[in-house]
Amino acid sequence: MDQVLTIKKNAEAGIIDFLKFLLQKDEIGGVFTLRNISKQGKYDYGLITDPELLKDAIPLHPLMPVNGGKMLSNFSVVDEKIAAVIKPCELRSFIELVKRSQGKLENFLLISYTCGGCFGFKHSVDNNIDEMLPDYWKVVAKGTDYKDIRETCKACEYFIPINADITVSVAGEKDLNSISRLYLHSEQAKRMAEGFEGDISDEEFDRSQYEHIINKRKEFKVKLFDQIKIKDTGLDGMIDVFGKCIGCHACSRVCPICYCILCDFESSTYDYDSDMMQTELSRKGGVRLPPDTVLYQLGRLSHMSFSCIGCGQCTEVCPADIPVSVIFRKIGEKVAEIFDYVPGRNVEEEVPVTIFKEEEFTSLGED
Amino acid sequence: MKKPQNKGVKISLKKGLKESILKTIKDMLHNECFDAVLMPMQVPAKDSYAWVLIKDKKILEEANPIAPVMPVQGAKALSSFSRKGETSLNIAALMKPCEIRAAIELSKLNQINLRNITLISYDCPGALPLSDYTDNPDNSEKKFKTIIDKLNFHDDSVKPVCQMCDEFSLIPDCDLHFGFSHNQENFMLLIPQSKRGEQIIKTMDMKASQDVSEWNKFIQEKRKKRQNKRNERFKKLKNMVEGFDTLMDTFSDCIGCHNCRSACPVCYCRQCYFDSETVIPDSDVLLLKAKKRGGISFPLDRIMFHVGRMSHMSLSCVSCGLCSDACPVSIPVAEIFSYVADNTQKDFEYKSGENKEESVPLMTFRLEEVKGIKKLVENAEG
Amino acid sequence: MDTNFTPKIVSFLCKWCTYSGADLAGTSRMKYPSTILPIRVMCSSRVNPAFLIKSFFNGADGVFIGGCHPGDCHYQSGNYHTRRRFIILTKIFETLGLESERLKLAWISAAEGARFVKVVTEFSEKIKKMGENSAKKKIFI
Amino acid sequence: MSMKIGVYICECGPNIAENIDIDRVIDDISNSEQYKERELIIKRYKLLCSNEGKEYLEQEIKENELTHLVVAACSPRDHDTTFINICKKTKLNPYLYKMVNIREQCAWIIPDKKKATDKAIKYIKSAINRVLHQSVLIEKQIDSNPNVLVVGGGITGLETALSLASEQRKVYLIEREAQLGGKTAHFKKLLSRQGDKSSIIEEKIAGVEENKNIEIFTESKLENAVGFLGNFEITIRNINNNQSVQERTVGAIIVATGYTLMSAKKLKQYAYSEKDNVFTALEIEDMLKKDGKILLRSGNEPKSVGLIHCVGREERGYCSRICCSYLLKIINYLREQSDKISIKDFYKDLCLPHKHDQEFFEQIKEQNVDFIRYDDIAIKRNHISYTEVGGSKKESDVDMVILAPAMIPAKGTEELSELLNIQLHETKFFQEAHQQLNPVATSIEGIYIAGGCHGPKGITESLFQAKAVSGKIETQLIPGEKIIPEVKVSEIIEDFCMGCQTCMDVCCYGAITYDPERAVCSVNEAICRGCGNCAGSCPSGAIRAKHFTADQLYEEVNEAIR
Repeated sequence: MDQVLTIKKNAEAGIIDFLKFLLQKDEIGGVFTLRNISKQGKYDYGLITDPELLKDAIPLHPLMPVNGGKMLSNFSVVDEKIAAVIKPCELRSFIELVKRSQGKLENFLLISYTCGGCFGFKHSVDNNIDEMLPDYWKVVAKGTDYKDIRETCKACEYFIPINADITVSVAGEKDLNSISRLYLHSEQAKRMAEGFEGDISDEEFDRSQYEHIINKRKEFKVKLFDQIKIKDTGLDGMIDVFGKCIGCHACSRVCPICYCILCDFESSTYDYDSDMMQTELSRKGGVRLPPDTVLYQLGRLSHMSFSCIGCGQCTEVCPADIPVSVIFRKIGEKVAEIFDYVPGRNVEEEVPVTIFKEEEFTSLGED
Repeated sequence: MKKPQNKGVKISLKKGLKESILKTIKDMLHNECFDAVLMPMQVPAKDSYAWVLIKDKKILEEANPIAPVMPVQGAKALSSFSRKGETSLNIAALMKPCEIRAAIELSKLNQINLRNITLISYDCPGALPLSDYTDNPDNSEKKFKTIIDKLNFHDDSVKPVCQMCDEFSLIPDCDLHFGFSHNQENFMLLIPQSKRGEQIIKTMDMKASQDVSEWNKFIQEKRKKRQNKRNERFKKLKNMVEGFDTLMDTFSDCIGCHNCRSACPVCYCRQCYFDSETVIPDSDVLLLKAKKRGGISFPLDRIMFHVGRMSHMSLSCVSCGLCSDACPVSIPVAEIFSYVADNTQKDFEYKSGENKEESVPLMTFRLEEVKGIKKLVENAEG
Repeated sequence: MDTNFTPKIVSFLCKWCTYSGADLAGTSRMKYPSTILPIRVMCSSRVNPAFLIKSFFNGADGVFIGGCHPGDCHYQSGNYHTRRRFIILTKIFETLGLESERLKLAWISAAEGARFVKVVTEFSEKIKKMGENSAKKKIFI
Repeated sequence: MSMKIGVYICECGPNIAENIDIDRVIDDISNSEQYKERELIIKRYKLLCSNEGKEYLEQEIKENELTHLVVAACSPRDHDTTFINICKKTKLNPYLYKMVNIREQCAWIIPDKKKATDKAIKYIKSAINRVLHQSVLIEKQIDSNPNVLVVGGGITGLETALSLASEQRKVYLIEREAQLGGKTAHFKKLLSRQGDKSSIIEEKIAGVEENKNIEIFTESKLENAVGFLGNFEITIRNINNNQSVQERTVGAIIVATGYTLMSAKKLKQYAYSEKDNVFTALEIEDMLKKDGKILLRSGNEPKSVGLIHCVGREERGYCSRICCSYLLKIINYLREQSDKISIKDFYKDLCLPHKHDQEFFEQIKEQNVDFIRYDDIAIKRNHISYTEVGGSKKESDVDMVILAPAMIPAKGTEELSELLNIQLHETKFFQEAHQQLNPVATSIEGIYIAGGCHGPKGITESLFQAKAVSGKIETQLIPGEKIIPEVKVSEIIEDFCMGCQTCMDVCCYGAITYDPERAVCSVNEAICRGCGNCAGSCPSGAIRAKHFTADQLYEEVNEAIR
């Protein structure tokens, strides 16, 4: 049975109080959260250890400068717990990373929230988020989508945290700016909350109340997926979409699933020598340089698509404005379906490529 | 340092600038001055450009000698196949001066083998920012056409770093250079800068008989104007980088994607030292670090990365501006690096990509430097 | 259909089963198209999906993997992993409308010389009907 | 040192020469653009595998100071080793050599000579390009310990120990019980037909006990075993006395832990209990051994006996293969005792796999035994209710019931499989490497299985397997000879390894270990078998499958699509 901890403050202030309490009580060694930094209207992820500095924390801020889940994998072993406030998709990324031994769950008290979606980089660059915030929160409280949030967010049906120790009720929470509702799922969360003034009562977190949001998001997702017309034209479609790729591989560097220190497709194995280039040249009459633009995308898809949690960072960073995220998510879902795998659903669920069943795809290869 | 030749070939401009260049290149390919040529070409979706090594003349028709954008640095394209040693084909590359210079730098760093490569440059009005182009290709094409037609070297729609670039014309160590100038409207110049260049002129049986001083004057004016712009811009930049708090402010949006370095032509490393395990601290260290200051920010060591990168490549920086194009959060990386490079290169009396013979003052980096920086950064962040 | 088009088929053959099966086909003087260029690997599981992708994009008209029947892998379970990787890759190809039919996986034991001939002949014919892999001519790939 | 490649094309008598225009091959390759900057020698020879051929090749390598060698001939399965040996003789590292199979997979399968020749050219070129990217591998010899450990002192273990023990090879024999002999020691007679004395087991036990090259550890268990073929460090612990721990080194381990009978108590429908006159076959054997007769718990002779086959067969999901014949044996005992006893034999299917069984069955049928084929059956004390196949429900009262429960793996089997890291079959018996091709080997080189622990079987088959294992070890573990571990193994380039352990998940030999300190994986080359699965699974490209590296394979790919 979950417990709900209600604090009579706005959602954000409530969490900060709670975090402060945990820090002072030495339940945790630090807090990983979004925070304000020196310059006005600038934010980043920070690990805060001094309770006083929590004043800068903005845990619910609708922005994802980097995928927090990816950042959490920086902590291999720590002797003190760290409370991390991250978005549901970041949490799912982290679960996927844990499966690949790129992070340790036991290091953290994982706090997440029903997410109303976040803004793209464009807005943080234009520095106009603050003025949009009031409206944003109104809309989120209503449980609808704010017009300027990322498309990937509008298409995200996983905005309810999975595997969190604590879920903060945000999207669809009408008393957003008067009440802060923290659902304590795990034992460690309940234990840590002991002694915190604020009323705690037993109440199961009710996912069903979000059905309508989920359905809306799904509808939008389908629309978004349909925009990607690659399938109809195959190779040419790929070239149409990825033709402008400049091969900077930023998508893989910000991707929370791409954990490799050096991408295989950047390794010397894939370098061309002039002999190979000559073969290509004489066959085509002309070759694009650097080569293997589309090959890289295919390769990355084959490595991680089934684990894509659709955080949208790849689209955000793409200098050529390629809708990478939509494509990867669309294909990822198709692949994951085969193994009825949902990335970030359950840490026990093994990555499809690491296991097999003897009695599967038995007709394959026998014809 | 080699002086520009004082005679060049007179090439008629009746068909227009781009077309005439294309025709000249086509004839050279036809006369087997080289087996293939590297040129920009619009991608099928018509929403950007890519480098294409062209052998087939039909395909050459599609190429655009003076592309409005530079999504990938030409030098990177060259090194993608000539890094493993000299090419069995004779290849020509028609590139912007900054790309030629990058190519020369990379050849010093053994990332390009120039032995069978002919470098052809032209007077560059600059390139449009990549995002502007991808936002609206048609508009950008129009915009850029007027720039070319007017031979406008001071248009403010081109990348900021281009607006203040004073190396936009002939690079002494290229093989051939196309010179444009208003004072000589009906023709352009093809200036041979090397034995190979002269050989090509010979094979084409052209005559380098046209005096270049007129054109030179024209270019010098433009260069002056650009230099002024450069100096005033540098004043501003000074205030953006001096002192670590300023630096941190400037880079406050940085998300640590290191895309600036992966777009950079002279950051040739397969894996950046600042991405390697060596610089990633253990988590207990992290927590201690955080406790010392009350907090630390993620991704880690962003300033260290930028300063570190300067220490590695600023001497070879050619101010092509690709880093700015590649930056997802629009930090003026290119200008900042250009400013720093200007200073470091002055210190060594070195100009990146000017001279094939002189080697890069620092081809290897010393760990002490980086340690030093690390310490500085730590203080700065504390 | 271009009748004088001879497909180029990259084939990774597991040393223990399919390669031996191919040998058997030879020793029993069976005939099959010369389009197959065998590449011997210790186990089909050595074939990293990237090999298939690269072969495909560099213009192979077909890519073939031959391994031991499930359960007979010389290395216990290698081919089960091959199977999963292959499924994932073909799914990606299908979703992107790339010609996944150009990728082929077949289990052929050392005793199945005839089966080897049947499989590669059919595959080769199919590829011939499909015609050249268009990737071969694409500049911007 | 500059590279010098030698390419030698074998005519293989007419086999290759007739179907491939070798001169054109030579011509094409020696004039090929690709190699114009290479030092390349290419020649033909009538039969390279002949003695003259070998000498010729040897000379060529020496005289031309070749650094790389390509032999285009038959299948590597025929003559790879032949040419590897030549390389070794001439000090040319055998991993800078490649064989091209232009006979089986070219000359013999392509009727059109032109096409065959074209393919041969492609094929040889791909080999040349590959060999240029191959790198030197050094085979290292390691000492191997000829001694063996036998786990289980049943008839299989004893047989194995006896056939392996010699002056050069010590055998360590572990037995959980106080006595050797295992299940067999319980039997009055071994075979279903008459005549044989069970004494052969006593003989074997005596033989083992007398043999000074066999060291016996009774009431002991295998505590730990680490290592690989030729070198396992083992720890043996006495079950009753935790203090006494012995350590030995062996080159191989034979698991012969045998079987036990499924507890009849687990199956309600037979209402088995020590109080009632319901017995398992094994109890009867003991009874016979003790007082030579089959008696009720009261001590009286039974008047009517019901024997029940296939007890637990459905639950376990397999036939135990020997029950039928030993029940027939017991019927035979009963008849010897008296011809008055009414005997009912309830069977589901009769399994009489051996050539003598049928004959014996015919004899028994003559002795007024009533064979009933049942669909299902239930017992209460001495009351049997059953339905005959195709028949109706029936009842029957007997004063003794004898059950033939299914054979199941001996207790501790699972524990042992974890300790030795060898798989179990879904039946929980040990899993063999290959049912037909390699029935006594396991997934771990140097660890073998034999007898009942491998699956239900009789004494005969157990002895077969004992012999098979001994044979394998005699050839794999020759006293005084060093062993050369596989060098075409995987290696992990730590700088690029992220320690995600995908490779560990796919490796079925446990050859890969994870170092949590440095958060990277590494390969134990002594255990790795070089299948390359790990390299196929690594997303970071951090794993090199030696001699099958991506670069080497891509060289072949590129030629294939050139």
